[in-house]
Amino acid sequence: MSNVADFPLLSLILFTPLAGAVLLLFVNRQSEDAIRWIANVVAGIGFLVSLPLWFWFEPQGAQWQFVERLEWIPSIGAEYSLGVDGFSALLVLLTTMMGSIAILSSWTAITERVKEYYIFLLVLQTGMIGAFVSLDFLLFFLFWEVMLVPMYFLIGIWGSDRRLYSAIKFFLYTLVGSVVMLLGILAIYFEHHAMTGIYSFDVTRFHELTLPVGLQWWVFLAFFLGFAVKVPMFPFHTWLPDAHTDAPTAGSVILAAVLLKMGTYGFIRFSLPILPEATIEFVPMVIWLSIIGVIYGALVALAQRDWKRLVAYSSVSHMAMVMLGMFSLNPVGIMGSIVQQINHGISTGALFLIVGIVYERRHTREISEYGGLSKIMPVYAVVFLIMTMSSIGLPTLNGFIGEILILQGVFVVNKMWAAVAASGIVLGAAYMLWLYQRTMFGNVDNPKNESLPDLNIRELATFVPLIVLAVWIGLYPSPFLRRLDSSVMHVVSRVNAAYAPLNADGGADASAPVDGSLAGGQ
Amino acid sequence: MVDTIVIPLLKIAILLNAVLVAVSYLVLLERKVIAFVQSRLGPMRVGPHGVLQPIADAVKLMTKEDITPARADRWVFTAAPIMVMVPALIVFAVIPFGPEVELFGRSVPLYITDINIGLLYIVSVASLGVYGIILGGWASNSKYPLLSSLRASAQLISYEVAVTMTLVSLVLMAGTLSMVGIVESQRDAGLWFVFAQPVAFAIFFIGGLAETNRAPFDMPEAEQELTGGFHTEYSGMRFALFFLAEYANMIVISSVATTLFLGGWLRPFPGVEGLAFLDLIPAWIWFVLKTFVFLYVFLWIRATLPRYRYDQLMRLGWKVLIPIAIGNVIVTGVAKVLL
Amino acid sequence: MDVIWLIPILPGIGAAVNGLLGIRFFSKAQSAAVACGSMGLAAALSIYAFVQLLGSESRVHDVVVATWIPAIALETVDGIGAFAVDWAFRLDPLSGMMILVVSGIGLLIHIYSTSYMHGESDAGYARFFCYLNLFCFFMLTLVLGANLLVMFVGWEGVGLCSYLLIGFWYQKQSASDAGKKAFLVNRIGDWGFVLGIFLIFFTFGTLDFREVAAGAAAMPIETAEFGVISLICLFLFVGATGKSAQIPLYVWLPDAMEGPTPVSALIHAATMVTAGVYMVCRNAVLFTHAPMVMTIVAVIGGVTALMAASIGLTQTDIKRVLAYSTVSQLGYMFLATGVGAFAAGAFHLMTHAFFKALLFLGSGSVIHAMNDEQDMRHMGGLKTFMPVTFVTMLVGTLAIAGIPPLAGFFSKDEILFQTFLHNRVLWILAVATAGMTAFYMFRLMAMTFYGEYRGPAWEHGEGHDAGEDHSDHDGHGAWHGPHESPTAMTGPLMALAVGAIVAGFVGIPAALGGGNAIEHFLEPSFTVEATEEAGPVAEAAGEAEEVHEVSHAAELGLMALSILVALGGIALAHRLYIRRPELAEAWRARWAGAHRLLLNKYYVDELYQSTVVRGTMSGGRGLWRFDGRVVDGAVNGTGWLTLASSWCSQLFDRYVVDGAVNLVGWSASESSFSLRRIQTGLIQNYALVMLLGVFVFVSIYLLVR
Amino acid sequence: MLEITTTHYLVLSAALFMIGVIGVMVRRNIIIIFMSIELMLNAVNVNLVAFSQQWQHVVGQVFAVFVIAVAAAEAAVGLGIILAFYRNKETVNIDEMNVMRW
Amino acid sequence: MAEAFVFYGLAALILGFAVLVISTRNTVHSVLYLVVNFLLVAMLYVMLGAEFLAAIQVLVYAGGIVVLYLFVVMLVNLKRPPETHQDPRRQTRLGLALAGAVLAELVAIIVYSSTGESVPAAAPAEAGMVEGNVEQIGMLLYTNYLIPFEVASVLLLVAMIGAIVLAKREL
Repeated sequence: MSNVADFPLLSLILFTPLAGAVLLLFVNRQSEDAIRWIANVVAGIGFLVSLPLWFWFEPQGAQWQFVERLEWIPSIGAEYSLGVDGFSALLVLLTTMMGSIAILSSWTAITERVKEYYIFLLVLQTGMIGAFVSLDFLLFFLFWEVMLVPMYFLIGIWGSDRRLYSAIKFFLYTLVGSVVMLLGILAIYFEHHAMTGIYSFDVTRFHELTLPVGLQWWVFLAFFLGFAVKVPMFPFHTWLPDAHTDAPTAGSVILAAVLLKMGTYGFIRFSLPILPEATIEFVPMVIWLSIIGVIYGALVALAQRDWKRLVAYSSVSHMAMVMLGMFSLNPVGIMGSIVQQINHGISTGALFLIVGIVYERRHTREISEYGGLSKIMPVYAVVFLIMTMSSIGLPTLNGFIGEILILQGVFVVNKMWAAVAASGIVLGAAYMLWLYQRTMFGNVDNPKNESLPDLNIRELATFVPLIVLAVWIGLYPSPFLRRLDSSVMHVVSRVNAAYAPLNADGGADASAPVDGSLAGGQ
Repeated sequence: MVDTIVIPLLKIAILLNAVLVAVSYLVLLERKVIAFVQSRLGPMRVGPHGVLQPIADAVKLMTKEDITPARADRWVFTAAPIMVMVPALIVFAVIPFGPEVELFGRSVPLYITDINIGLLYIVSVASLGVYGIILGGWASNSKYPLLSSLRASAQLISYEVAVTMTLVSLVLMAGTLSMVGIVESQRDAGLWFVFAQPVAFAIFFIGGLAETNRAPFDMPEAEQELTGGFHTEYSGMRFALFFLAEYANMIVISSVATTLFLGGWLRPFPGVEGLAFLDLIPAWIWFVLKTFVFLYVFLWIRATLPRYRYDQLMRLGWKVLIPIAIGNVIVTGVAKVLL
Repeated sequence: MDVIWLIPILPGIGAAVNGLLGIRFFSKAQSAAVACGSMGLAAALSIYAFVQLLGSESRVHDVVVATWIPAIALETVDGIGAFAVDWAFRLDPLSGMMILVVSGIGLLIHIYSTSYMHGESDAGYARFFCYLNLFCFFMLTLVLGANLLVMFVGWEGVGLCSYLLIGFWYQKQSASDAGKKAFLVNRIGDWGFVLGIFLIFFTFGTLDFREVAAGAAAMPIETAEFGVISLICLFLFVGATGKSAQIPLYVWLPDAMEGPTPVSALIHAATMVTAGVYMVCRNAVLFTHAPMVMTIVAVIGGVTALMAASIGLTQTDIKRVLAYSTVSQLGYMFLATGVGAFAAGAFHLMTHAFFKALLFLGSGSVIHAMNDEQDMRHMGGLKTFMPVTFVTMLVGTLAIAGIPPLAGFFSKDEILFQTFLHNRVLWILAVATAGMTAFYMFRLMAMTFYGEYRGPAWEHGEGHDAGEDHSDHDGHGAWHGPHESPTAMTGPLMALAVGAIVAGFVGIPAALGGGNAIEHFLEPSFTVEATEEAGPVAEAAGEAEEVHEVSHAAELGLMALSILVALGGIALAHRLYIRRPELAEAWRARWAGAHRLLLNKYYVDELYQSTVVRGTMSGGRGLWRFDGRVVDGAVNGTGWLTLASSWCSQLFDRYVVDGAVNLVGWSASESSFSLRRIQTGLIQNYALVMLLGVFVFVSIYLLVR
Repeated sequence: MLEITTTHYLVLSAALFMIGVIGVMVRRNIIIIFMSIELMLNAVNVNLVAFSQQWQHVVGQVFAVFVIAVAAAEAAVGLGIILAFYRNKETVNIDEMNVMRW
Repeated sequence: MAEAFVFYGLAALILGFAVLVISTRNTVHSVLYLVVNFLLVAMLYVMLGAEFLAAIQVLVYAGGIVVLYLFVVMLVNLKRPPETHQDPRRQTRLGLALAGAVLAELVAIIVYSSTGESVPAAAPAEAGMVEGNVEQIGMLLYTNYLIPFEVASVLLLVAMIGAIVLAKREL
């Protein structure tokens, strides 16, 4: 990666959407089509420039790749330091892809304040990418907060029904979590200074830190609140259905596909490696909350009459599954957790797009308003079927890989947990199939549905990459899993002593000092 | 003492007389030219071919009753023609009619003075001419003159901007504000600036027409609209001053144009050795010739072109000439830096 | 033989072509050609592979196509292992037999469907074949899979196809309901299956069947305690009950008859539903190590067989009768595996595939002829209208009833015999079931083909007489009365009939002088090859052979008994439904309660509906309410509390803090009445003040300097 | 006294400035007031140029140039305001310009 | 000697015209006096060796700004004399007195401090800076004071736009 290292790829990826947003500022608000074109092209470019993350990333290479370090606020040791490992590289790719899909999907859906809408989406994009690539905790926090504002406006301005309520709920909820998280960050920051005498927010340094267990305990709780709200985990999930339901389609897609990953990303990147002892201590709590979340989300989804809300609750269930795998604290579970995050991004993102398409045509999300759409919109029905199957974890599609890894990972830790959690699979199939039946099957009872147009090329184009990815991950996940090896082993070696020796002789040098990234950069 | 006081005073005296005579005869020339253009003969009675007509006119004007309108602002009314005339005359202070010449055993420059901000001086002084017009119109306490004067001053100020801009590009070329310096730089370049700055020249010429209120921009004196223009209420000598000032201004513009664009006293194509025989003609003759050509064009245009409408005139000034002039400055600057 | 992975892929390609292109562009002939062609190739390839297998020394051939899940470290009971799964396919006797059955019967049913589904639109036609091909793809993956996860792929995939095909006529509420029910019930089974997989990996550190078997063989047989292998087997069996419609998860299968009849034949009779049996056979070594689970399997199988058969006695829907019959036969197979006779189970699986497919296709032919009428009470006397169907169905009926020398006789008898050796109670159940089977099957035949025609009247169109074979019948035009089906349908019927006759000959038991070839052929699939570790199994097999040796006579006796029972059933049916139909009415009246109980399928559906489904749904609704009121309520409550406290503090703010501020403001405004005179609005006054300031400063400067 | 020093210029400047101040203080015609302000600016320029002369450095003149630029801007905007005000109130009397008082 | 003579003459004229500017009733006359005042100041600049500034003074002040005043005076065609209304609260006399006092103080300060070591103004002829001070100003403006210069240009642009906006009846 020597020749690659000098090129500020991550900065380029990071600021491409922002540059697009700035560009949009100078476009006349009346020329909406021009705005749409620009936004789409920018998002497309954003995706294209992120592709090197896939091709130039070396699964066997250093832990942190594409590292960039610049001074930011030297007085407090904060740096503008970016870098990715396999995990964040995949999430960045997911972000850029879902971002461009979300923007593409908004072409006809958004007719008011088009300019602001796209600007917000692009700014949001930068915020999300930034959070994933930051290696500086403060920088991460900055981007973390940056995401909040555009999303707030996206929900609050372009949402439906109770959008203001939802927007404020979303905003306050996550803000409370992040404020507490900031306390946690500061606690580590000062403890790090007390231990090493260096003021730094460098995450890679924190990863090598052995904090006192008492402190870890509190910091874990602080982080837990911040991240669990974002995931969202069981008792903190209620913002999600509201926000999802009332957000515009693209907002829901981004929210589900990327924003929720912030929480899980936070856990894997920060909570687990920095606070290993506390993590181990909290495993039962998190696991049980996750299990409750899996079943609870599925059961509540079963009771929904609102299509989008149903998908939102399914999201709760799936994300709980992700958390479950993560806190199995073994490679398979964490790997599955990460894969499932990407899967969730793909399939739930697609499901929201699917809802958005009929919502745009009919302006209602009531499931009972639909029925028999298979007849009218066959292509749509096929897409929906594939994504339903992906969502419920049908083998050969992506969801299966994630679920099987997660459950296998959890199973070796505790059979009971796995057995209970696995019942979520049954319920997942139940609500999704029932939804599918109620909307797609049967006769066209509602005359309003009779003339719904099927997917047009643009809409189909938003789905094709998702379907391709779903099948790819389902059939041949190796490229993904290989990229995650070192990240996963790095995390596991911090939290699970059983795998430490495996690391030493393993090919992936996850346990190598993180400064290796610097060495690798030279 | 002789060098610092006597000679300059002498030069001033000669120049003033020359200019005034030239102005008088310019009036005759105008009548003649227009007459010829219109297939007439023009003044023929006074002297052979009317060559003494200017004197007759002068006598007439001086002997006419000098009327001051009732309720006019007497002082201003009186001062206005002077305020027009003076700037027109003092501009000549920096116009170089020729290089230093040996005269009676002394080296005498054929200009009154060469100050380092000569061009700026010309622009500054020219900008004062507007007062005479505006105040003359106002002091008459009559609506046509007032309107006319406002028109005239607006026109003047508008075109002044464009003209000044062309001068900027010229100064960029010459690298000096001194009039002599500008001529010399043309000599050194071996090229009249009219060839280097055709656009500037065109704008300067059009602006010059407008600044002197000459046809086709003689809006302030549009008889059909405003009777006689800002000097409607004037008569006698005060009118004569206005009248002469206009022609003096024509000469000013012509001589400035000559200096700036046509190489002043230089012969045509100063860089071409083969034309050196032209140097046989004295430098100041070259200058006068060129100026005369300009004056002729002024008259010619008056005889040929119809009058602009006022709004067209302003539009031409602001929306065409000024942007082009600015563009020209930019192009010149860029070229200057790059070449 | 390395191309066995092509066997599933071919129908997969067919499905893809039909799905991506066919639905939009293909005519019926084109989609049918693609589907049948791909299936034909797969069948040919299967035969080729099977022949090679027969000819080769080694009984096992593995093909690894690609890495699926690369190795990831994971702890097992033996320390850190590696969780890795390959796309691996395995051809061994068991899967060899299965691919023949699947691809062969699949092909026949494809051909049959080209005619049966002719009433569909072009798009629907292509969609149907797409699904059907996709099913074959997954089914072949299932049987060829070399490890549990690949098998699971097929397992779930066939579930999906089953869902899609049952709900093929999705406009029908009952059809889509049935599809969903099938999928969900299967999912419950899958829950057990995946847990079984996890536990297998945790226990053995691998998911490959043979390695698992080898690992299990090294462990003691858990006769005394319910150990880990027992748990594995129990989990796996839960999966099997789902897929193979055993108690308690059999309820989906009868409903699945909402699908098109070829689907019922292929998926819900011949292939998919037997996947559970296949899976148990695949893991035979595991199951032999868990005798307690074996018992459970046998009991469940036996009870299911009896229960389903008893329900079948009273059903009037022709396909439902067959469906319960299927459940019952599957119970037989589980009974066989439960008593350790894996080969017998597999054998019955094969023969059953033939005759049940035949029966279903025959019933399809009947339904087709009756213009989509399924109720047997509205049939009758069709023998004359459709002779080919009648004859072939009769063959199937005899086969399922266990009349020698038809296929069913050999396989069923083998099971009965093995059961008899193992457990007499179960044997009695099985025999009773056999009798019932014979009865309801002949009841079906009688109600359909004998007696008078009870169906609706038809129009005598010009040129079309009743019973005339007319292949242009497309379901859209006027119905011209029952008629024989076109060749595309009768052909497969006849082919299957031949199969139903001869399939049993591969397993003629020793008692009848045969070599029981199939049992020996399949043997390697049920044991581990490494001899030194195969001690217990080999011993068990040895014991079984000993028993064989001992009781040839008993076996023959049992055979005779079962034939008698079957004949009895047939005779009863003949008497009740052909000779004296009124007697059936009388009996029905006499045992009204029992009849109602059977007619309503023991109210199991209702039970599930009221407990599981309602429970789940009301649980969901309750939790939703909980979510909205309590969880979200807590959030909103927090919000409300914040608001309330902010209201309080606002009061404080208004009266105390703001009061103080207002005091200042008030005093300011009061004083301003006098002070405002300074604000004259005269600019010069302000300028004056400025000047004053200048004055003061200058003065200060002057004084201080 | 016959040698003209910077002090002379400064005094002149101060006097000119104060005349401007007086104009601002005394006159009610806002145009005159503006002109008085121009006088004051001029006084400042005289000051600057005088010091420029004293220190033999042209920076004072540079500043004077800036002052002139600002004066031009001020005149343009100020006179624009006067025109706008006149259009509405038909007066340029500063004593009548007091609507912003409240 | 001559210099002193010129200076005193100029100073007297400057102050005299300044007084006329603020004291004349007729606004147009006032403007005229202002022009004269500016021209005189320009001469003062010439005396001080600042020809460039003198030219600018004439060009911008006399030729531009004051013309603007004149225009406005003419546009503001008053039906009643501008100074009729007088607010009783204005403190004209106090203003005059204060102005006089400040002037006195300033003069005192200037004179007092100049008795010290103040450098006598060099005669323009001797000053080395006279020649080419246009170039010097240019250099300074375009190097050290480039940014103020640009800001000033922006200011002028803004003023221009502002004036147009204010003066135009409807945009």
